[in-house]
Amino acid sequence: MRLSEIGIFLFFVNAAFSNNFIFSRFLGNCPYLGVSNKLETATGMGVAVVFVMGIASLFCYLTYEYILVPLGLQYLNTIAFILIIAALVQFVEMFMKKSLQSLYSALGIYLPLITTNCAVLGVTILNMNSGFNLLESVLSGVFGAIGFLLAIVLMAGVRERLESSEIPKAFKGFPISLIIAGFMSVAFMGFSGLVK
Amino acid sequence: MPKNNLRGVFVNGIFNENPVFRLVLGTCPVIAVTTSAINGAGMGLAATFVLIGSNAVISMLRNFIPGKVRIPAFIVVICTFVTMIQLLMQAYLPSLYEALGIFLPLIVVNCIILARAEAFASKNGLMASIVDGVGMGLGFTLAMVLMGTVRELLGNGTVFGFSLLGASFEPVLLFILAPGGFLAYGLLLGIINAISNKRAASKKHEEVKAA
Amino acid sequence: MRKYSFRGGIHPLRDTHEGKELTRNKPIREVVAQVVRIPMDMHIGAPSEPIVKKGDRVLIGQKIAEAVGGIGVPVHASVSGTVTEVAAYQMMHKKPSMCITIENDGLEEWVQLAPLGDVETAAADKIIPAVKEAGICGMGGACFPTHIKMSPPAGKVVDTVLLNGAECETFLTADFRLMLEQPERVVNGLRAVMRAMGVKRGIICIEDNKPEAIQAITKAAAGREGVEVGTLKTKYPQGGEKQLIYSVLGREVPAGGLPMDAGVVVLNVGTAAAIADAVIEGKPLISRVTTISGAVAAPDNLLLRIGTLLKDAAEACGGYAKEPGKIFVGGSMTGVCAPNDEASISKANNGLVVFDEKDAQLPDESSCIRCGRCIDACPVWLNPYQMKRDYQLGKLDEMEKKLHVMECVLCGSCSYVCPARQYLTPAFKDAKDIITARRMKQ
Amino acid sequence: MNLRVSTGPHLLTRENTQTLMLDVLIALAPTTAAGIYLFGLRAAWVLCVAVIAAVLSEYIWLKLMKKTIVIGDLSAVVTGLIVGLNMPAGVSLWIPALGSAIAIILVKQLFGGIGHNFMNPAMFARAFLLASWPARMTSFLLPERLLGTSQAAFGVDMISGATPLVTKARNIPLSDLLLGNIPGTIGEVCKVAILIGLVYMLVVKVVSWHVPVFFVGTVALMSWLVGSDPLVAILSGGVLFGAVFMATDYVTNPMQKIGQCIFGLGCGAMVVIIRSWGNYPEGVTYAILFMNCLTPLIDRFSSKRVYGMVKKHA
Repeated sequence: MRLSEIGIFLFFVNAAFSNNFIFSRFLGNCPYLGVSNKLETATGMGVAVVFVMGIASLFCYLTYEYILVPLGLQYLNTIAFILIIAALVQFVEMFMKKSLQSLYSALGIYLPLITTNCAVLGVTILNMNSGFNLLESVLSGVFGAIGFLLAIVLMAGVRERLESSEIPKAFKGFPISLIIAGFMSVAFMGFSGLVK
Repeated sequence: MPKNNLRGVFVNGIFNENPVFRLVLGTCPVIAVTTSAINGAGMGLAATFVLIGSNAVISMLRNFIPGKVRIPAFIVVICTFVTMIQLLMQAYLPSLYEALGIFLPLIVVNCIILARAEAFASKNGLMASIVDGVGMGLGFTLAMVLMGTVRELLGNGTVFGFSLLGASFEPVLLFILAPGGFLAYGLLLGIINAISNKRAASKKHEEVKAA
Repeated sequence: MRKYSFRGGIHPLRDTHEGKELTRNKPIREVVAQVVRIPMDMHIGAPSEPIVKKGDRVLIGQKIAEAVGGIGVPVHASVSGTVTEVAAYQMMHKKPSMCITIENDGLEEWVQLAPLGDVETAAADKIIPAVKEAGICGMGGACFPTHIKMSPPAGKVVDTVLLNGAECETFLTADFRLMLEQPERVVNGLRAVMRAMGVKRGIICIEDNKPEAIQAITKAAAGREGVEVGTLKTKYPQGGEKQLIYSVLGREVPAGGLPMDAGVVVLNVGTAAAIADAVIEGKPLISRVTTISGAVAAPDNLLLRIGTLLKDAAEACGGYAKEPGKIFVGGSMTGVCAPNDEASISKANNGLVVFDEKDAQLPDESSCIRCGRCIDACPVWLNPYQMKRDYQLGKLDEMEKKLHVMECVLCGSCSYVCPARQYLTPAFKDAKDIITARRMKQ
Repeated sequence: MNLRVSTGPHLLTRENTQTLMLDVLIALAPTTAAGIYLFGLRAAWVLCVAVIAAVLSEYIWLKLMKKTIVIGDLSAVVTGLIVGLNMPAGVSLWIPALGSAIAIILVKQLFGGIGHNFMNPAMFARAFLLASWPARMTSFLLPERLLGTSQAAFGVDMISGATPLVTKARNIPLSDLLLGNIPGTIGEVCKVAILIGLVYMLVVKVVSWHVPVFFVGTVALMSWLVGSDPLVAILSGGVLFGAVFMATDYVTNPMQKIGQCIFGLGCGAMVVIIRSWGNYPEGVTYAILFMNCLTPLIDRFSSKRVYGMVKKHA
C-alpha cells in the first residue's frame, strides 16, 4: 500500500487502525502488556515509542538504502537495524537529558525499554520489505506508533477501570490483559478492509 | 532460582520458569505465529537454536565482554545466530520461512533470549548455559506447540494438519484469527495459573498437616 | 412565575409527597415538657460554660450558660424550675455532651426581658448583640451561631439575605407551618437582619409544593422594604445553602468558602422568627417548632421547649406506634441518628422521625452497574461513582485533590438514587472526616 | 430499646438493579413479540435457548466460584435475550447457546461479574460468532408473515435473504422497513417495536436520550454526507436496535451525559465508515465494541466542573 496510491489519510488509517501494531501485526506486546496498568505511564510509553519509531524508520531507511544496498550487504539488515536502534535510543536519551529536561523526566524511563520493543525493529524491517521510500518509511513508523499509542492507552483505561473488580485470582495480571487485548482485537476487526 | 545441577537447570526452563507461561516473556511470536501447531514448533525450534547458540557464545565470552557494552555485545551475538537461522531456513524450509515472516528476524529482540543471556549465560559456565538454552528453548517450543495445537484444533479442527474432530465439527474460526491468539493465550495462561495455584495450595496444606 | 432551580438534585419519596402528608395539615401545638435536659454544645464552636449548679432555681429565659470563645452563644433556661443535675449525657455527637437538667415547676415564670422595640425602628447596631444574647444559632440544622453570620469581616460585601423556607428534607413540615401560621414573625426577622447588616435585598425562598406558605408570606411581606418572595422548584436539596444561592442568585459559593464569599447570608425561616422575638420582645431562644413523624401514633408539629427529651416528644404524639428500630432528628435524607430516646431536642432539631424495625433496615450493597444516576443527582456536580471507587481503593489523596470530595455536602442524594444500594454518602463522610483530621494535624 | 445508628439517607429509592433490568425486559417485549410473530416459532426457540443458556451459565459460574447467586437481578436474562435477538431466526440452536455462554462467562464473569465487564457481552458474543461462523450468522430468513411486497425487491428465496444493507436495495417500501418485513436478525427488523421500547425506557427514565439520539443522528447525517438515503441507513440493518438496546448498556457506556453524547457520536460515525468502506455490510457490532474500549477514557476525560470552583465574589 503505497502512499502515492491511497493518500496520506488512508495511509494513516491503514498503519494506525487496520493494521494496528498490536491487534493485527502482534508487535510490541511486551510493553503493551507490561506498561499498561496506569494511564500516565502508558501514555508516556506510547509517546516515547512514537518518537523513537519515527527516527528509527528514518535512520534505518538511510542506512539500508545508502550503505547496505550499495555494499551488497542486505543480509546484514537485522544486525544493522538493531544496532542503529540501540544507538539511537542511547543518543536520544543523552540528548534529552541535556537539552529537553522536561521531556526527559516524562519519557526518560521508557527509553531503555524501547530498545527491545519489537515494534521498533519490526517497523524498520516491514518498511524494508514493503520497499517504502523515505517519506513512506517515516510516516509508517510514526503512524504505526500512533496506533500503538492508541492501543496501549485504551488498554490502560480499561485496566484502571478494572482495578476494583474482583477478577478470578488465576486470571489477574497477564491473563486478563491478554483477554482484554483479544476483545479489543475483535473490536478492531471493524477496521479491516477500510484501506483496499 | 535455578538449582545448581544440570537437570534442575533443564527442568526449570520447561516448567518452573517456562518463558511463555510463567515468565510471560517474548509474547509477540506466541500470539502471532501459533495459528497452527507446525508453525509454533518451527518458531520454537528456531528460537531454541538461537538460544543455545547465544547462550554458549556469551558464556564463553563472559569474562571478555566489558560490563558497560555487554548489552550491545549480547545483541550482536544473538543477531548473528538469528541471521544464520534466517538464511538456513530460507534455503531449506522456504514455506516455514514464509509463514514465520517477520517474526524470524524479530527473535533478536525476543526478551527471553536477551534475558537468558543477561541472567544466566553471562554468569554461568558453558555446559550449564547450553543446558539452560536447551531447557528454555524446549520450554518455549512446548508452549508454542501447545498454543498452536489449541488454536489449530479449535480454529481448524486439525493438529499438525491431521483432522482430529471429525467432519461434523465446525471450526471456531476466530481462534486462528487475530483475536484468537490473545484469547487462547490469556485463557491458557489463566488455566495454567489456576492449576498451579491449586497445586501450591494443596502442597501448603500438606506441609501444614505434616507440621 | 419564575421557579428557581439548580443542576442536579433528586425528588425523594415522590410517591408519598416527600413523607410530608403525615403532618402537613397539623397546626403547631405547644407542648411543655416536665423535664428539660439542655446540652451546652447545641451550636458549632466551643460548648458554653454552665453558670448554674444543682439546686438553683431558674426562670424561663434566664441565662444558664455563658458563651465561650469567638463563635459561642449563651444558653437559656427553657422552663422555670429547679436545676436537678449538671452532667454529661450521650446526645447525637460522638462524645457525651455536658447538659443542664431542669425540672419544670409549672409556674411558667419569665425573667425580666429587655425588648428593642419594632424591627423597623430599633437601633440597628443593637440588633446583632441582641441576637447573640438571645443564644440564636442556625435552626435549619447547621447550628452555626447567627450573630457571626450577620457580622461579615471587613472587606466582605453582603448584598442579599436569603431566608431559607425551602424545607426540602423529607417528613419535615415545621418551617411550613411556621410560615403559614406566623408569617409576620418571619418577615420581621428578615427585616431585622437586613437593617442590622445594612442589606437592601431580602428574599424569602419557598418550594412550590407549599403554595399556602407562599401565599401567607407574600401577604405578610407586602409593603415591606426590600423583601421579596422567591418560588423554588421542589427538588432536594434545594434548601442546601450552596444550592439555594445558586438557584436564586446564580452565584456559586467558592470552594472552601462561606456564603458571604458570594455576597450572601442565608438564614432559616425559623431562625428569622427567633430573631424577631429577640428584637421585638427581647426573648431568648427557648423553644422551637419540630415535626414529630414516622412511627408515632399521631404525627404532629409541636412547639417544644429546647431540651425536651425525645421520648417525651414522642409521647406527646401518642407514643410509638411500633417498637422503634431507628430514631433520627431531621428528615430521612440527612437526619442524625439518636443513640437512644433520652437525647434531647436542641435548637437545630427541626424534626424527629421514628422508624420501626422494618424501615430501619438498610438493604445490602450490590455491585455498581454504572448507571450514572449518582452523577446526575449530585447537587455539587461531583462524581460519586469515582469517589466511591477511590475510597474503596484507599486513594484518599485522589479523592481530595482530583475529585474534590471536600466539596461534598453529604446531602445523601447519590445514596438515595443508587439502584445498587451502594453506601456512598457514608463513605464520603468517612473520607471527609479522615481528610479533615489530616489537615488539622498539619 | 435497640436503636440502629447509621449515616443518612435512611430511606432509599425503590428502584434497584432488578427493577431496572425488569424495565429493560419490558422494553424488549414488543421487539421480542414482533420477532416471534414475524419469524415464527423458530425465533421463539432461539430466544428461549439464548436466555436459558445465559442464566444457566451465570448460575454455574457463580456456584463454581462460590459467590452469591445473583441471578435474581435479571441481568443474565437481559443479556441472553439480547444475544438471542441478535441471531438470524433460522440459526442452529447451539449457536445462541454458545453465544450466551461466551457473553456471560467470558465477557462478564471473568471480569468480576455484573458491572465490571468493559464490553457489552451480547455484542462481543455476536462478534465472536460472526467471526467464527460467518455463514451461519448471516443466513437471514425473510419473515414468515407479511410476505409479498418486498420479496421482489430482494429477488431471493426465503432462506438466506441478504439484509437490505447487502443488496443495497432502494425500492423497499418504507412501511416494510418500519414493520420489519425485511430479512435480518430476530430483533433488529421491526423498527416500530424497537421505538416503542425506547419510548418506554425514556418514560420510566431507565435510559436517557443522549446515546440513542446521537448514535442514530450521526448515522443519518453521515449517511447523507456520503450520499446514501439517511432513512434507509437508519431503518435497514441493526442501527436502531443497537442504538436503543446495546449502546445504552449502563455498564459499558460512559456515565456522564457529555460522555454519552461522544459515545453515540463515535458509534454512529463508525457504523457509517464500516458500511461505506469496510469489509462488512453492517458495522453496528464493531462500532459499539470499539466505543466500549474507548469508554474508560471518555469517562476519565469528561469530568464536570465541581460546584464552587470559581473565583470569589468581590
